[in-house]
Amino acid sequence: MPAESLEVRRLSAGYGPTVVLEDVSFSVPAGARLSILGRNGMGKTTLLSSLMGLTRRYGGEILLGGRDVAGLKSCDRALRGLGLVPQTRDIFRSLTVEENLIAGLKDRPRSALEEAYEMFPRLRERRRNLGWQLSGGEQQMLSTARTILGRPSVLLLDEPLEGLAPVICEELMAAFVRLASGGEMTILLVEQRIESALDFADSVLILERGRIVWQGTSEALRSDERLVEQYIGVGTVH
Amino acid sequence: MQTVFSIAIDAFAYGMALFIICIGLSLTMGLMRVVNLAHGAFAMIAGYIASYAQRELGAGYAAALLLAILGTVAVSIPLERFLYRRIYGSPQLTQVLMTIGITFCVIGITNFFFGPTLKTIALPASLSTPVDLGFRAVAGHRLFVMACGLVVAAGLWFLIERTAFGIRLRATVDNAGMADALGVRTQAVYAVSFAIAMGLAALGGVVGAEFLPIEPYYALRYMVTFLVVVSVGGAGSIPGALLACLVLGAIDTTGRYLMPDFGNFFFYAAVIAIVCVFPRGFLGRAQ
Amino acid sequence: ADTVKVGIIGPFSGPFALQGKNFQAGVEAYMALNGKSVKGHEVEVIYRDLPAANPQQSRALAQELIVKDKVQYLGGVYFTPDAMAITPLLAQANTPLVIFNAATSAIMTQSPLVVRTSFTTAQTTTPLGKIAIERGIRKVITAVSDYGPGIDAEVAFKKAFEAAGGQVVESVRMPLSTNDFSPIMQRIRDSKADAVFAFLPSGPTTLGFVKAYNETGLKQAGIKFLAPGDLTQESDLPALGDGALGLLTTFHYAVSHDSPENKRFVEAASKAIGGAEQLSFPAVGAYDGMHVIYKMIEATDGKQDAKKAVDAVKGMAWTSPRGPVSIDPETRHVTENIYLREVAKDANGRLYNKEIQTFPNQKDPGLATQ
Amino acid sequence: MQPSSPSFASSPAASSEGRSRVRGHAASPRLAGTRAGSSLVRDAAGVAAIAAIGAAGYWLFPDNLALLTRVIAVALLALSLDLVVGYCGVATLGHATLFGAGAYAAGMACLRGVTEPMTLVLIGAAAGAAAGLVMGAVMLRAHGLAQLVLSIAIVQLAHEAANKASAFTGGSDGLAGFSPSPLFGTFAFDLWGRTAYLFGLALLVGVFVVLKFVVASPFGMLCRGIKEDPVRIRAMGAFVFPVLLKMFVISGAVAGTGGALAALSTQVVGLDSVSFELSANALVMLVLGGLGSLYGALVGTVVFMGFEHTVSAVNPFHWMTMVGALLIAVVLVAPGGLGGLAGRLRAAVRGAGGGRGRP
Amino acid sequence: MSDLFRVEGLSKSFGGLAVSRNVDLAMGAGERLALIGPNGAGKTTFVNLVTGQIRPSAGRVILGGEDVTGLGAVRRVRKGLVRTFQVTRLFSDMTPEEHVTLTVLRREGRAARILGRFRGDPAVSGEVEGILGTLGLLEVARRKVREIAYGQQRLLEIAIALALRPKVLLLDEPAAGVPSSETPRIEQALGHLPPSLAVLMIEHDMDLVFRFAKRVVVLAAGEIIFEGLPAQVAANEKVREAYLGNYAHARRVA
Ligand SMILES: Nc1ncnc2c1ncn2[C@@H]1O[C@H](COP(=O)(O)OP(=O)(O)OP(=O)(O)O)[C@@H](O)[C@H]1O
Ligand SMILES: Nc1ncnc2c1ncn2[C@@H]1O[C@H](COP(=O)(O)OP(=O)(O)OP(=O)(O)O)[C@@H](O)[C@H]1O
Ligand SMILES: [Mg+2]
Ligand SMILES: [Mg+2]
Repeated sequence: MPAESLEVRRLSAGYGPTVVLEDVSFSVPAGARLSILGRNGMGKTTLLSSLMGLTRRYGGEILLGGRDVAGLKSCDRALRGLGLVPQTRDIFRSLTVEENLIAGLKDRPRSALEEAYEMFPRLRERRRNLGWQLSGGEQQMLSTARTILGRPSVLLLDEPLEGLAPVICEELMAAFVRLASGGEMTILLVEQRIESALDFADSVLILERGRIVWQGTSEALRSDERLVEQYIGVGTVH
Repeated sequence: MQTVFSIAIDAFAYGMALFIICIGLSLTMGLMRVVNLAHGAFAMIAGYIASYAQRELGAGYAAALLLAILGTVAVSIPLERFLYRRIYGSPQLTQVLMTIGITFCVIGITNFFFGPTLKTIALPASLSTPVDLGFRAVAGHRLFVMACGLVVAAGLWFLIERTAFGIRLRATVDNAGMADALGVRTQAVYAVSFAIAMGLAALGGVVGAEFLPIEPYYALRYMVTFLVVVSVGGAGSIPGALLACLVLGAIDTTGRYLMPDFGNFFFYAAVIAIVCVFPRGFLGRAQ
Repeated sequence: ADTVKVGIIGPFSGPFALQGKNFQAGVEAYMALNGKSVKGHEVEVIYRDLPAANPQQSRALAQELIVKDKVQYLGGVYFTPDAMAITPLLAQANTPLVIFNAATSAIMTQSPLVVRTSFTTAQTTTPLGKIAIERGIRKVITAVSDYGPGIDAEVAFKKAFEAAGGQVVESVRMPLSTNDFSPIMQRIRDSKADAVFAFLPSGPTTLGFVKAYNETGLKQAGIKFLAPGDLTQESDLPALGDGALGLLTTFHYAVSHDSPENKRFVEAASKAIGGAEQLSFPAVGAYDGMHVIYKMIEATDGKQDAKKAVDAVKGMAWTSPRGPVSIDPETRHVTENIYLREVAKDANGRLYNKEIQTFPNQKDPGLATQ
Repeated sequence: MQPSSPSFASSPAASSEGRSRVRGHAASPRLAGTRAGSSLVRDAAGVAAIAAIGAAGYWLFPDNLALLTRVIAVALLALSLDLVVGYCGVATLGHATLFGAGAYAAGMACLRGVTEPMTLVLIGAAAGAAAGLVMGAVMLRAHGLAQLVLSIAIVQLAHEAANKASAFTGGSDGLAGFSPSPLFGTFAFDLWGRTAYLFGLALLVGVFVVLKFVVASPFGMLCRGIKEDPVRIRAMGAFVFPVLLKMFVISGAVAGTGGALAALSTQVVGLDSVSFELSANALVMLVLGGLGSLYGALVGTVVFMGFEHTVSAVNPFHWMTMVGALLIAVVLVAPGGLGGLAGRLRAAVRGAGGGRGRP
Repeated sequence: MSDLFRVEGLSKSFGGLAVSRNVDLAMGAGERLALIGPNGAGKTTFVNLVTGQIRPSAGRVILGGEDVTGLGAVRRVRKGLVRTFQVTRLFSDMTPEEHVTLTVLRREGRAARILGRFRGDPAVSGEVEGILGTLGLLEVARRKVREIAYGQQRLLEIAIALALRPKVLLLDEPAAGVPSSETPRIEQALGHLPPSLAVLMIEHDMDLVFRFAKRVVVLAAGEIIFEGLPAQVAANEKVREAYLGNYAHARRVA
């Protein structure tokens, strides 16, 4: 599937009775790269999960390539082209690496697994191992590879670099950029390291307490020290 | 020597009968992670359907078996849709509560409609005549049960371990939310698996009726046996279930031959010993 | 004209629901045939369900019936421990208990206010000892379920059989939860006995046992099958099928018993239970139990006086559907005929227990020895 | 707001739902020390409520005291089960072993001349504790399903042993013929069962108070931790096995008390008191009421047994269907058990009060 | 020897995969060491071996001169060998306050007491408050762990470890998932540690590693391929190839 645009209108969502996201609106053109920033617990993960349909939605629309998917179940959203790499990785612990990948294949043939193994040679070595046996970083690779194998048109990445060795981080970020600029995917990235996030994205969105408090280009943010300080900069430590 | 052979044959037949009744439960418990205590209730429903079909509709054994499987699956579909779907992924004890409730209901209802008497499923001549094995005669249906058990074991193992459906099923159980997010139609996967499990329960109920006769209390009477066998095998493992059934069948049979007075001690002491050595059951899926 | 209430405790649901239904059928049949009132006192029956042996629950139910529902008579009770739990209440409650089934001899010694209209396992089993010898059986292996009644049966048979000159070569006690009996059959074969004496609770276990007896070829090998009549109770016969043909049992009652009293009873009871095929021995215990209770009501004129009621039925004799019976004035247990029966096919191809020999006026040997 | 937006209109009602907002949650930066006090007050109120309801039962159902006594005995079993299942996460379908140990010990002691009720209860508790020690030592070797199977095997073995040892236990005919002497020399265990009920109620309240202290102690919290993640507990430097074993012993004492009460009040001990059925029933009652609060055990027992008694009196032949329907309904309406339902309702009421009116 | 903590010839393999090959490592009191290496190099396994979660096939673990290889995980913790988990292991139904209180009580040997209440000891709650405050967790101290953000859960992992007052602390990726704005909290918490405490930190965040560590050990495929000062690491060709790549900051340090 080629990249598609994503537009979110007045989305409110949360868990059970707790509202976390309020009135979130933004849009990402097809093939664009968006970074989502914000301090701990501000709702970044909640936002991505809501797009995927894994949280409770109280209102709002999610337009994928112009069509509202907010009423769909998450598997239908996935089949329409949304793909999520969750922060908690959510490896299928009792499945082998290869089976994990197959679960993400959707309808593609098994030969497509090669793509994943090329991206992460480490996974090829461990492909008969069960999910729970993998090291933290290997789980992260598996989670990312599994989602990418499904060829999503909009890829949602929740801290995909966590626990990865620097050398792999670099390669991976480069791969993400390639996927986006090749017109294969639109990418939304949540990333704690501001440098990496800004390097990666065209535009940036900052969340605070479940609301968007700033939207703009990476350059704008980079040039505004005060902004960074205010929203994501080093917090005061008691 | 002849006695040893004879006991071995009995043990094997009993083990396979257990297997064919329990394997559906191993599927629900190990793979779908639903402690379906109502498994026996579905086997019992199948038994009633088969017996009814024979008596009232004059169906033959094969037709009755087929009707029983279809009928049981048909009964299970709405139950899956409206009840079981609510407890996938719930804590095990909640599942216990719900499935015991279902068992009670099924028992009450069958008692009401079919009365409390034993129900029999007449075997065709080909299965009821003893087959001479040289050193002794074995009832034909025992051989039939063995064959059925082996076929089911092989088929199911292939389905679960080798097909994409099997992988999707296991992924769904492992983490339904994530499987959903990867585009797996988890509800359909669950529904189909449940139907398969219930079909197996039905098959086991009818084919195993010569060992565990059909009556309204069936569902509760054998619940413990089913639970023990499945867990000793390691829930969700087909070879494990097969192994457990054969081992426990053998222990039970020899125990009852050698020391009938202490048959139960034998059986449960063996269970304790096995579980202490294999805390996950013989071939339990590692966590 | 007051209403006299009778509380009946029995297994109306659960694994023994069939036996409980037979209680109900017996009671209803009696009331249908003899009216719902005695001397102008309306008789009202209250049923309480006790699905399995559970003395605590039994006591709670009895207490509620006595204290809350104000019953003047207690009846029913399928299992021995349940009866044991009720007996301590009777004197204080001034209430007699008429047992329709629970078949252990010792219950009668617990309270002078207990009367029993069923049988004891020893009573139905003892004649088998002589019968076996008469039929040329010298060596027997016993196989009984490992619980109270089974052990009673084993002891009673062994005593009677050895007294008659036979030899019990081996005694096997099988756990109640046995599902597959083929190893037991192998053992029976290995024992080289002429016959097997068996006792199991009616229902699926019996079915499994008889099936295994046929399938493993013991029948063809000529090993005889002796048992008390619980094993071939009429409601199980269709399930046992042709494999049951020729089994020899002794019992106090067969549904096929040929007498006008029994015809009337079977007709009424079948109507109450909803089909003759479900009818079995607990029904007749209940039927006669109601007869005793009616007599008690008559004797006390509807007043609550347990001692007077029980005294009134001591020595009472009547013709039951099972044949002539009486209440032994000393033990308060029923004295009755025991019949030897063989499973046979009737004109319609249905299996039934055919009575072929009568042992008249049998008391409970179990109590006699105590 | 955009009332025209279709997805907005179809989404769950945005205003009426009771829910709190993240922002409203900002706790005070310092931890206030009032919590311990308030939970003590809450527990005292709970105990008072139990005693009051028990007394009310005495006045309202004076004719059903034997049943109510039975409820209390089973409630003690459910309480003891809650200790291991609800607080330690050890699933067991064999807890009647401990109940039966208490019942048989009390019955046998009584038959051999120890007839003082308090002493008999203590004997029952001690026997239950001893059985708990053995059972715990075996069961705690395994986890999950295997553990469940061990518990089943143990109760079946105990059942079989009780059946075999008929010289001591009376086998399947039951242990009968013993009679405890009157309580404090004056109150006899009679037909009306007043003594038995009030004695049982006193025991229940006493046990409940003790257990509330147990679960509120550091030990209780440690057990909760083990329930959630034993690996974590080990990494904190605490041993898991002895802690769980300790809880098993306590639980055994409670179950044994229940068994002794049952034996005293019925004066018969049957094989059913060491059966799988009783164990499973107790578990069903506990889950019905809700795990891990002790109150749930009581609520579940009363509701289940009360319901069962009522429907089986109304229709002795087909009441099982109704009980089944009750269980299903509870799972659908209150998956966390009836006790949890009460909590949820309370939270919903409070939430609705505080969370209404989005800015 | 004056080493507080020493590992000799530690080896372990899973099936055919050797994840620890004859690893030797020593730490003195007060040492601040970073253990880095590619994914799957065996760092977490090393911690598991050292703390006794899994048994080594060969080698010894020595703490304060005493061989603890034969001891179980629990006894090692009691002797002061404490770890955090890479993937958080917390009690989802309990609050951070309860976590830390339980830990403190455990440390004082009071956790298995049936007599006495869990809350209410002012000395304990004061300490708990202090620890939670250091890590900025007071705000969520009374919310169930399942409801707090992942990053906060990571901080709670560290809080628990600190509450145990360890002698040797093994931190498995303490900063993973913690935003860069919050890492100072961790650093600060680590900075407040008693100076005698030896800390080994596994981390992929090189900024943190270089700020924190006085010595760096690089593990690759179960073997130590480098050991030295932070300044030397980035200069090492092998390390660069296996692990660092063109890590910008590393170049800056170098
Ligand atoms: N399951 C849940 N139930 C209730 N509240 C939750 C749940 N999960 C998260 N929250 C709350 O929602 C808010 C946002 O959490 P979220 O995980 O989206 O934050 P985040 O920005 O991804 O943080 P981090 O950087 O730590 O990953 C937090 O205040 C958290 O306490
Ligand atoms: N129980 C196990 N069975 C089989 N292989 C295992 C097991 N545990 C770990 N492994 C393998 O051992 C290797 C080392 O794992 P470890 O978790 O120690 O890596 P790590 O250095 O911590 O990596 P990361 O930086 O990604 O966390 C991995 O390749 C992993 O797949
Ligand atoms: Mg997040
Ligand atoms: Mg690691």
